[in-house]
Amino acid sequence: MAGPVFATDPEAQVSAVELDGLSVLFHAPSGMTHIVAAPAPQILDALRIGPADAGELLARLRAWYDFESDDEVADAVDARLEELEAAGLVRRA
Amino acid sequence: MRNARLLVRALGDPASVRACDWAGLISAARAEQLIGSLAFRMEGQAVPPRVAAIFEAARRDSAQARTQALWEAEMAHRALAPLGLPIILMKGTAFHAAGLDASVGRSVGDLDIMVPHDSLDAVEAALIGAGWEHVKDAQGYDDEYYRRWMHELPPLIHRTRDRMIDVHHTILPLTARPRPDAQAMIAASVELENGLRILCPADIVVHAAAHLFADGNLAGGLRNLWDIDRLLREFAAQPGFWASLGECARLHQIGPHVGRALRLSHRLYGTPVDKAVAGRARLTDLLFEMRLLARNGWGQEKAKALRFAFYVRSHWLRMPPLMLARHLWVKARS
Amino acid sequence: MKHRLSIQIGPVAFRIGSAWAQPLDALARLYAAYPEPEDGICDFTVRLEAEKPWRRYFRPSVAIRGDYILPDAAPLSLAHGLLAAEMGMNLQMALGQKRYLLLHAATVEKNGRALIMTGESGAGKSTLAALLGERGWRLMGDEFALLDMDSGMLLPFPRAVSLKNGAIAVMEAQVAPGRFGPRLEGTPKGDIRHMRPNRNALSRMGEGAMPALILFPRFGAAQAVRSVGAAEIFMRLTQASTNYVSLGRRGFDSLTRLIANNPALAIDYPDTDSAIGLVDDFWRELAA
Amino acid sequence: MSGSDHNPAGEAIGAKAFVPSRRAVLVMGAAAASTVVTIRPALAQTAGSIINCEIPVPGPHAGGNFIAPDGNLVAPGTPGAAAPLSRPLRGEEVRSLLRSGSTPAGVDPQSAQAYANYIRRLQSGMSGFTCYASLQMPR
Repeated sequence: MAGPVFATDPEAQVSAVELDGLSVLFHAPSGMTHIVAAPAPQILDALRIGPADAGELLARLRAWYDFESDDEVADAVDARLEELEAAGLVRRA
Repeated sequence: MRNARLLVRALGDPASVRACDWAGLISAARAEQLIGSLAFRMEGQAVPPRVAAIFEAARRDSAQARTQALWEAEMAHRALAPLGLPIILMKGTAFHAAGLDASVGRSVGDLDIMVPHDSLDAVEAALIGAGWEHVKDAQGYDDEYYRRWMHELPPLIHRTRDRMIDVHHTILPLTARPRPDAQAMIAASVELENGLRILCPADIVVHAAAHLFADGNLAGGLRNLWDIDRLLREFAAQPGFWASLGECARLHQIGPHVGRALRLSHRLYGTPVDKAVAGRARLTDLLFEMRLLARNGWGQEKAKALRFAFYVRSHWLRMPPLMLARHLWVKARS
Repeated sequence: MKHRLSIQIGPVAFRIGSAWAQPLDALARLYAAYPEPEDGICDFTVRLEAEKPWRRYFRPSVAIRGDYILPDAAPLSLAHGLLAAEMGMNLQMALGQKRYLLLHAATVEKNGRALIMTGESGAGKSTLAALLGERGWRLMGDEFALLDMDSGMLLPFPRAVSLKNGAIAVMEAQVAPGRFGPRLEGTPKGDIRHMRPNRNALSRMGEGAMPALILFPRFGAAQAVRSVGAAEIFMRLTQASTNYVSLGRRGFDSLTRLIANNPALAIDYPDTDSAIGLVDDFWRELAA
Repeated sequence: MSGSDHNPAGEAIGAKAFVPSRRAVLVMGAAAASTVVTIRPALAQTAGSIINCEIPVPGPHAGGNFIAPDGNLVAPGTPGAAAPLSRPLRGEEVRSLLRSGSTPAGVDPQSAQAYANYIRRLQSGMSGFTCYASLQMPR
């Protein structure tokens, strides 16, 4: 069953500065600053290809990365999307 | 000259302000939450360098305030979109979302929206699901009072963004004498590009007048009246606006308040207004003017007795006498 | 208002109005060497007024108000009126300052470069800055650092140093009595005595400096130095800034630039002499 | 914030198109971990310099009510609940109570926890909220 489809803002709307392996994001639409850790920046990049549901998002990430362990990866993606949605960095398409 | 008068003159006719009590003007503008509006009005005028820097910072600050207000609306939209309801932005957020002249430099506190009365429960549940929470313990007299008599839900605040939302279902408390037709307002509302809605121009003015003269104690009234000036000047360019304003004012039983708003806006800000809608000047207009200008150049409130009289009036307008007595009794005991 | 006073501190001018003469008399003595705003115009207004009309005479209590106010503020006794005036000015800066990125930090300058010291109150940055200010450094400010977002330069804000409890005796041993305000006992923050910065600090209050080093001092532990990761510095500085969030992208750009261009260290120090030794060592290394 | 200090694909952020130079290992984190921290307005560090504030426990709207261990208001005399404080707590007392659990003078430790939880539940519009907000560290 296909879950909700998520989208994110274009790159021009989000300034990112790398500090110590963390990303500091200035999100222009909200005027807010977020400090995010992996895999949040990678998820945002993957969603910039176009809106996707959690399954499609995971497939895009798999194409780019190996995962440390495959256990509960799907749950982790859901949890990350929920956080990013609450912060306003991704939205339901 | 009282500095509130100086502030009013500067807003209405920025070129007329030369050498003046700048510190007093700035303090009065900050106290009345008009510093952003003043800063934009005075843009391009020759002012001393420090004043220019203060105005420049105020203009930047209101750009940020605008971003925040629109973002709050966007987040509420995201939370409520699945319900498929008309969501009507009100007051400052509506001005910003529609890019009205009244939004220039306008500060925004809470997010105000209006939804159909029968959808209140669903809206409240959806907002709570998206991170808003009740401000006070949702128990006891305050909550009961709100749900029974007010024109809005008890205020909600967002858990992480610390911003409040007021969800209205009409524009005045149900205890007030005028009974506006909320359904007609929703039906006449206008959709914006992003799917959110605002009231139609005449209803925006009706709501602003009701809010200023039928609901509150006139605190912050200079700012609300400045909104009305900007709205009237912009909408007057639309054919048939004055006639439709008169009609809407009658329909929503706000006629006298709309008339008062037009007359005072004209008196203070020189707004060109339609004589028929404005009605004849009343002696009490002068009292309202005095109350609106009760602020000195140190930002202090003046005319305490007059302020108190308008405070009592605000309760009188909202409640029938017996109910007012019960309300004050419960408040006094708590 | 009945009594009034205007003071220029660095780039910021205040006017303070008061219902009583005493707080402004004390303020005028403490700020005797400060200029009045040249143009007679002030950035911020502070009001010291009676909480209720009758409290002007009966058990007088000073409510701190002004252009920007916080509800829930409790009044101070008239005997602490000088502290009320100071808090009133700080309050305007914390809530109303939007021209500069404001950091809750002490800054000192030497050879044109500035050292930023920040940390929670009680970390000792104020005392450290005051001491450095008497030992060859220029005190730029003990409380607020103003970062100019266009140039990246720090601007001085050399208000009177607020010495608390044990720090009072430390400075009394080194500085001429004429530079101190009255000792205020039993304030909500303990005993307080204000100290006017020296002539060098005041005569150069219009002169900014580029930052060179960020320190997070902590008083009380055995001497230790550790480097601080850039993300942690960012987080700490946003929490030390009262206006970062409201400055939007300009705040983000200038803060990330400050962090990219400056090393940062956390230091623990058991006593002020060892802290001053550490600071001087760092400075020599940076210059080398 | 999660402990993932290393972000192997970090260099890709800001690139025009996403082209990983090598296959990196992505740590997804546990479902319960948090990877987003939002910067919130801060007054906490300056609180002592800008405000002399007090928090009534409970506020005037709930005068007489007791405070349950979780901070909720309950009827006077409820067993296990703390009686209202006769004096408001000063800002510095609240700060050390919330940060280190140190008990204000004349308050027993168990009641102090109830008061601390009451203060944590304060919201905008309630008496004491701005004081709390000015003392509060970021959530």
